[in-house]
Amino acid sequence: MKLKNEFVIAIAGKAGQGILSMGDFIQHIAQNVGLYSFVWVDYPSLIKGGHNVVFIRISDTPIYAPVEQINYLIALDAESLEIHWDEIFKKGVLIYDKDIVKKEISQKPNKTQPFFGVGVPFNAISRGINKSTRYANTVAIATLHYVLGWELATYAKILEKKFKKKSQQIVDDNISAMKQGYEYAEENYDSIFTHQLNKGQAEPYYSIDGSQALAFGAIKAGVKFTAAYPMTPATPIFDHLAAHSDKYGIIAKQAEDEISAICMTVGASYAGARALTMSSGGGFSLMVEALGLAGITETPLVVVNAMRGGPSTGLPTKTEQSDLRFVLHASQGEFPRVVLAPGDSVELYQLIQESFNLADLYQLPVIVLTDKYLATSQMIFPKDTDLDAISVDRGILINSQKELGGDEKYARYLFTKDGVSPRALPGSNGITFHSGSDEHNEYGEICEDPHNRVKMMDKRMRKEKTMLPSIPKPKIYGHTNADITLISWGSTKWAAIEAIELLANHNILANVMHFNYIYPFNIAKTQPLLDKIKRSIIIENNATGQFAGLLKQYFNFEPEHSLLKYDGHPFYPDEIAKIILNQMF
Amino acid sequence: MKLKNEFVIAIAGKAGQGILSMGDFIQHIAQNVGLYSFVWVDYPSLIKGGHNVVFIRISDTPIYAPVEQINYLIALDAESLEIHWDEIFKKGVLIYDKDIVKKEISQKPNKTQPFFGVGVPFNAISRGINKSTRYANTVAIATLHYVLGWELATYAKILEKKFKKKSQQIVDDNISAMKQGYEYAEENYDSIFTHQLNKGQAEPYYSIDGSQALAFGAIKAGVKFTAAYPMTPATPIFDHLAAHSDKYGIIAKQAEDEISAICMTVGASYAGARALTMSSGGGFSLMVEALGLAGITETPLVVVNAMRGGPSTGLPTKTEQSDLRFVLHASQGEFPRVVLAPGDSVELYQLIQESFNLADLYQLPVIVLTDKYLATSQMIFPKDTDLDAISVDRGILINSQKELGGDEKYARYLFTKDGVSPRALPGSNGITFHSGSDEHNEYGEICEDPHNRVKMMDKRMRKEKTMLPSIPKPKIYGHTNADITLISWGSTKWAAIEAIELLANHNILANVMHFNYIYPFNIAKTQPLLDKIKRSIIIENNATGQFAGLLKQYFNFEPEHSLLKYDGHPFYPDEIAKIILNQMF
Amino acid sequence: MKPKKDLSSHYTQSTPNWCPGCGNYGIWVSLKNALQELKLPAHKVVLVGDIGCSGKLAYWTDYNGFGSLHGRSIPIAEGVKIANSDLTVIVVGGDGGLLGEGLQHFLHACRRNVNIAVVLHNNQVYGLTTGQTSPTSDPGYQSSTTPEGSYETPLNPSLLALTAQATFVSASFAGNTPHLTQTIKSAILHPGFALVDIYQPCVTYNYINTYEYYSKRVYDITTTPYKPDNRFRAMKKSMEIEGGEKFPIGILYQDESRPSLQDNIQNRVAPLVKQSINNITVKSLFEQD
Amino acid sequence: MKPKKDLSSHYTQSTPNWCPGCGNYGIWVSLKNALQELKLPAHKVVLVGDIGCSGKLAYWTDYNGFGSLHGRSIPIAEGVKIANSDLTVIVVGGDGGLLGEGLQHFLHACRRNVNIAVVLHNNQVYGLTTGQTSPTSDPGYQSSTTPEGSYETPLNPSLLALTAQATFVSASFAGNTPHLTQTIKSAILHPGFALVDIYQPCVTYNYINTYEYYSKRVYDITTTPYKPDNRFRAMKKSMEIEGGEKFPIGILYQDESRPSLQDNIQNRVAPLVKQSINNITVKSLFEQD
Ligand SMILES: Cc1ncc(C[n+]2csc(CCOP(=O)(O)OP(=O)(O)O)c2C)c(N)n1
Ligand SMILES: Cc1ncc(C[n+]2csc(CCOP(=O)(O)OP(=O)(O)O)c2C)c(N)n1
Ligand code: SF4
Ligand code: SF4
Ligand SMILES: [Mg+2]
Ligand SMILES: [Mg+2]
Repeated sequence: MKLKNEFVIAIAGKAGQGILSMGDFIQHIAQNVGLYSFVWVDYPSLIKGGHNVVFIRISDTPIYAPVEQINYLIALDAESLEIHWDEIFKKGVLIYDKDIVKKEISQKPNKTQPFFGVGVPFNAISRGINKSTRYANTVAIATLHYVLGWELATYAKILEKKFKKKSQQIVDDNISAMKQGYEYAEENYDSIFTHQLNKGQAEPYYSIDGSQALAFGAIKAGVKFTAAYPMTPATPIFDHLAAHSDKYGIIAKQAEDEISAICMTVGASYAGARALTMSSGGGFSLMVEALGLAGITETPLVVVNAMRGGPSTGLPTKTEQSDLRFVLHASQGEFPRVVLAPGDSVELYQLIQESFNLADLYQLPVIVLTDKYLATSQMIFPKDTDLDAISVDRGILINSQKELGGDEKYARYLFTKDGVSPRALPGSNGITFHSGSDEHNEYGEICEDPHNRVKMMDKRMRKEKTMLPSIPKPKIYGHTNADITLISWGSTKWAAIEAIELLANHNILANVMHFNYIYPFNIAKTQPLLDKIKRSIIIENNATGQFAGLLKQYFNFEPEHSLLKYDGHPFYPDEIAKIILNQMF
Repeated sequence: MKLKNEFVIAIAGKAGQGILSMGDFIQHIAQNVGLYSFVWVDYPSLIKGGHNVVFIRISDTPIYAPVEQINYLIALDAESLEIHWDEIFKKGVLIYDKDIVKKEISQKPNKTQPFFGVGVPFNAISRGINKSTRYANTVAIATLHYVLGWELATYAKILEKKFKKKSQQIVDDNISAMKQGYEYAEENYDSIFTHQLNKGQAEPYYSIDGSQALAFGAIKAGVKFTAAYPMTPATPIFDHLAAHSDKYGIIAKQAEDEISAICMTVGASYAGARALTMSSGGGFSLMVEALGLAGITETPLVVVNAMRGGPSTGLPTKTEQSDLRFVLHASQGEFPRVVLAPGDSVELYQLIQESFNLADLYQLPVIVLTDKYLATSQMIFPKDTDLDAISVDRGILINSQKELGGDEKYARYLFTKDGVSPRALPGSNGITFHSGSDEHNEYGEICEDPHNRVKMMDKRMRKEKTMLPSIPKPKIYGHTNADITLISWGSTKWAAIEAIELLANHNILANVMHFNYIYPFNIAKTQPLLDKIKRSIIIENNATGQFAGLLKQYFNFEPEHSLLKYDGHPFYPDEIAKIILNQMF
Repeated sequence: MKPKKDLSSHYTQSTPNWCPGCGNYGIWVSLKNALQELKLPAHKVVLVGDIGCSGKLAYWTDYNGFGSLHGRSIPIAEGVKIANSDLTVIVVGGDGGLLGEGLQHFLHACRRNVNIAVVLHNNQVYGLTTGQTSPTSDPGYQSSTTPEGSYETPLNPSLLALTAQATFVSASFAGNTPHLTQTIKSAILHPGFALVDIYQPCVTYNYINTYEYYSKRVYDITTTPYKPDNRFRAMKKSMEIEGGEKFPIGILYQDESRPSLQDNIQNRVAPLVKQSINNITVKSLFEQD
Repeated sequence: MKPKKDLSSHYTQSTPNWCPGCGNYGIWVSLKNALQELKLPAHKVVLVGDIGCSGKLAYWTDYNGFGSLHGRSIPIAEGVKIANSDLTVIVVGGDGGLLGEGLQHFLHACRRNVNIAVVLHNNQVYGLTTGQTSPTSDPGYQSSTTPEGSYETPLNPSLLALTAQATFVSASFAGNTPHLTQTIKSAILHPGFALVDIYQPCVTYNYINTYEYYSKRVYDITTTPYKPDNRFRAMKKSMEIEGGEKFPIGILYQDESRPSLQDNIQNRVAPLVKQSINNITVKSLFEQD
């Protein structure tokens, strides 16, 4: 598939070889010279060793998705070379350590080796500097600079900035490692500029991953309490909240298990603090019972489920969208809930804030679905995004008997037209009240009266209708009446959107209908959009087409084609385009 | 609505007043004189006091459902009288204790009191016998005998049989209490035989409740291990297994929580014992994670969820069918599972056996849905039912390296056409193997290879297709091409079937399509049946029409009308008929 | 204030409906007395009830009550207390919920030294589910789930709490309301996690551990030279019950020196519910990256 | 027997991949030695692995291995053992799984005296999830989840087990494989629940509790007059570690007299997996009603 003015650098090696920080350096450099970047990672579920890769996609036009291509491979071990040999693009470049890779690599491409080879003794040079391999990665990045035709100034600045806190010595050693690496490459290899992409005019952006976007949004929304039990890939969200807890007055408590985590969260929310808990599917499984507690006690609750490959322990470090139906129906009995699935960093930042508002306004649990891919990918977050666009709305809160007006005894579960009962917090002056998980009357007293039961169920369920005005319709990206509509939800958003352009190259007019408000559906606003679709394909990171099932059940809509992926990896725009071209046109 | 030759006796009082054993006596008497009986109970979630009722429906034709009528009320306290005053049928009879009920009750019906009144000093007579109120209930039942025109012989025999183990004194006291009660009524009231129903030719039957039927079926299926944590209304199943554990070589272990219960069960099943765990929705919530463990390790597992009013603690002693979608999607990720919902005692006895076979044959979790109504109602179980109709089928089991034929290393997760891998048990001679919750290769080794992942997912999911031949289509009761089809699932079966006759009285030709195999659907066999339906109404004990949602999603079928009940009570045939008559014809 | 609208029906559990003679009445009275004597304003007290006969107490006082989940009352109470430290947070629950279903929460709350009082209605049986064997049931205890008699050794709540380094560990008896009232008061006043393990007769299901049984065996440790200032000695004392003959009641152990969860967090963050959340700025978070 | 088909790929974890120098290697070697020396036929041994670096061990021997769930290895092992008492069932898991997520199972298995051996890889940290604070982390331990340092007092595994009346309680050190091998052997041979609490250096995340740290502090109690025959004395001994200076290793307590779960059930019920289930008759159950 034809290349835009962009390329992908892959750094491959073992966990512990520092490839993540190399990725950061390269991303920073690109950003500094005005280029767009998108960074994603692939690693196994073990601590040291294994095969880890960080991909840095760089372009002079905005990019928001991973692509299946390697233009430049920095191989930190011999194994990486084996694994990726066939993936390195024609005319791509392999950058490797002469002393580590025993295999014969030729400088120029040939039949058996379709790419260039640039071998530099990363470790030897480093040892030359301080008898350790500590600076080998710096040498490798410098080599990349030579290959890309980038000048070293920016890199030097960043090294300076990064290490001067530590010591000037370390800065100097890095600089000399950088210089020596560059010079070695320069002396031994003629320049190969496969890409003339050394600067750009990128609109200013932050490069943050989904966990940061979500954590920052939660902080903005005023989260004051979070409890969680470690679980990949949800933990980073908690870590960010913990890291900033003192500054923002947050208590971040590691609990003894996920049951405790969600129960503490419900308790804190009942007491009036905006509270959040998060886990992946396995931990969410243990939160199921307390989800229902929030439902019947009408306690606002926000839960993030960062999905990974299932079932059970499954693929702990791989991505998947297979918990949709699970979270939608989790817990016994019936109560209203909201399920959201943000599709990128900006949506993560904003929808987590909306989640807290929805939870407060309608006094119910809100589940935010994200996944390993979103959690760990560094995405473009435009600097001109209005960080204060969403203001806090806590809904009806009674703070004292006075506010009740009159001397009526406060009824926590007052029957109201819209199903939302004015909420008081424990500690409110002159007010005491009961609430609980048993079916109850308006005063929260245990009540098994069949008539009260029906009224109370209806009151709770009514909230699903009441909130509909707050539920937007799916967003359309691309031509409004395209020949084919790609339906995405959550993290498949941008792979689908980028496919539009690839399809355009084949004169196919495509657009994307993206769902990030999953449940409840605003059927009135959504049905017409679905009815307008000419041809369609749905794109889901799961094996059973869970979202398609919802479209069938709620809209009687059946996509013509369904593209399901469940090998643990995210979608690539070109694989989507290929399938559409091969199977639908 | 017109009465069949049948009537309902209600015994109302406080928990602790022994109304359940009164119900047993009356049921036994009816059965002994050749009448059919159906017994159901209604009680609150507290130990002593509260308002408890046991209903005994008696008829000379088979009956399988509760009805909303009271012909004879035995009121053990004044409150019961208040509560049921308006429910006692015209020309019905109120039987009460003169000394307890202060209210003026007339012997003959009148405007304010449409029923007869028969007051007998239950307690006084008892005290006369041994200075305690111990025999008051015997007096009450004797009074009922007079009112019904039943002779005392059978009752006397049963009292004799029941109490002679204890002491002859107790037998004699009971007999004299019986006689005195009868004589008192005889002397003070002229006979009112509203029903001439004192004997019948009922086909021999056992009167057992759903918990017994399920426990007996499990024992028949060879359950050897069960672990559970107490939870209404599931506990009685465990209790029956525990009670018979020595005789049948079963270990019944009360666990520290439901997580332990299901994990022990998975462990026992992995080791080769047929194992069962059970709970209600709240406990099932805690079992969700381990359900996925059984799914990915392909360990046979049978879980019973005895549903009750939700959400959360909800209505602990009331009935509901609101966990269907929950159990269908419970646990993260995707794996095949079976969901069954028996509709009466015979189905409970048989489908629990099928569950063990399905779990073994396809190496997956099977969830059996029952509910408080089924668990506690004493239903007719015809004596001519073939108790040995279903034979044990454990599927492919390898017991030694020899059986493998050759010296191939055993692979627990061998890729096979039908997705079922030959299963060996730990301890099999010469065989050792690995299995676990991480995604794995054929040998059960942790494997994150994307190609293996897809193959292994497909292998597991394939079992859903492989089992289809074992999945029957829904059963039709009544005329094959009726004007209207009542769709029932699980416990709504008989209320629907009995409604057919009530509708026939209004010249409406109705039939019932009953689903007890819920998932996976045998679409090929089922779609044609649904397509043939003229008009339809679906009957569900929940608020959101969960099964209707499945019919929409899987069959694009929408019932014309949906009758939902979620006040904690089961359906009555006449309320179903009424709704159909009023709203559909 | 006006009384509640009359919603009472035969189906509403507005007032205590424990079995006549149940030990929970004694706990109910003692807890209310303790709170009254402490003069705590009703709106500043939250009772978090577990699910069980015991936990229903949370619905039956004029203080705030939250009926939670079986076994989960402790973590919920922790969340309430952490969010609003002005509240006095008390857990009322049973031996099944707190030592069976939720044992892990009980022990981790001890080591966390979170500022809540746990009132353990220890009737050595599962009451509300009609009498099954509980984690504290005596060896050999027979019930529908253990017809052959339980062969698991009972858990010792006080010893467990001490093992997990709880800073206030006490025992009392539902049949001795003055003593129980005093003990609950001390527990509420304790700056940290406080356990009150209460011997509570279940008159309906437990025919072994009756009022008479306990009355014969309990003794007030303040009538002995015992001092509650040594954890190891407290362990030894708490183990007396394992013989089944002597049940020491009173404060077995108290350590006010160990910092509570409150002490550990209050110097770092302002009370959570008091913070304004309307105009929080996060730009710096984006920038620092 | 033929070797496995070669399914190995860069993505298959067929052999141990713990970090170089990880204490788990010492445990792995010791466990295999113990089993070999006991001459147990491979097919009669089941290792139930928890989820964590530690639990992966279950995948990496030639014995049967079942990789279970985080925190749930113990109840699963109980089920396996109860179903087939011929099997030797061993749990391998970490401090996070066994004392955090699954603490309740650990303690109830102790009182149940179920015949399994629990090999606790106690590295005082959550390894596989990259270094978070665990229930046994030292006070003040800093990690991404406790940047301010943990202020919860650590749990004491041996003391907890003794509190819950475990009948075999021992400690050892991953850096002393001969001692560890011996201890694991004794645990496996013990007729009842057996705990081996192993100090296991996590070289990647735990920079405090290192080989050196432990080597300096552990001492073999058999070199002292200590006798493991008194539960209360064992408690005192187990509490030595709380000072952070002395770590007694060896068998702290053993009681072979208390009937195990096996003893309690085998006289009532034939081994479960040995019973034929083909022609069970249940008519009598229907009749007796
Ligand atoms: C998750 C869950 N499991 C089980 C139950 C059923 N249940 C309700 S109360 C109870 C036990 C009550 O025993 P205890 O905690 O000692 O309280 P008590 O009634 O004795 O005061 C159980 C098992 C439940 N409500 N939720
Ligand atoms: C229910 C659940 N929660 C959380 C996790 C994530 N998780 C995997 S390993 C682990 C902790 C590992 O710590 P430990 O048990 O001490 O084992 P170690 O890695 O230190 O050997 C956690 C929290 C999980 N797999 N399942
Ligand atoms: S069952 Fe026992 S604990 Fe429950 S209320 Fe009755 S006496 Fe009290
Ligand atoms: S992280 Fe720690 S425990 Fe896990 S393998 Fe590495 S060194 Fe061992
Ligand atoms: Mg109790
Ligand atoms: Mg650990």
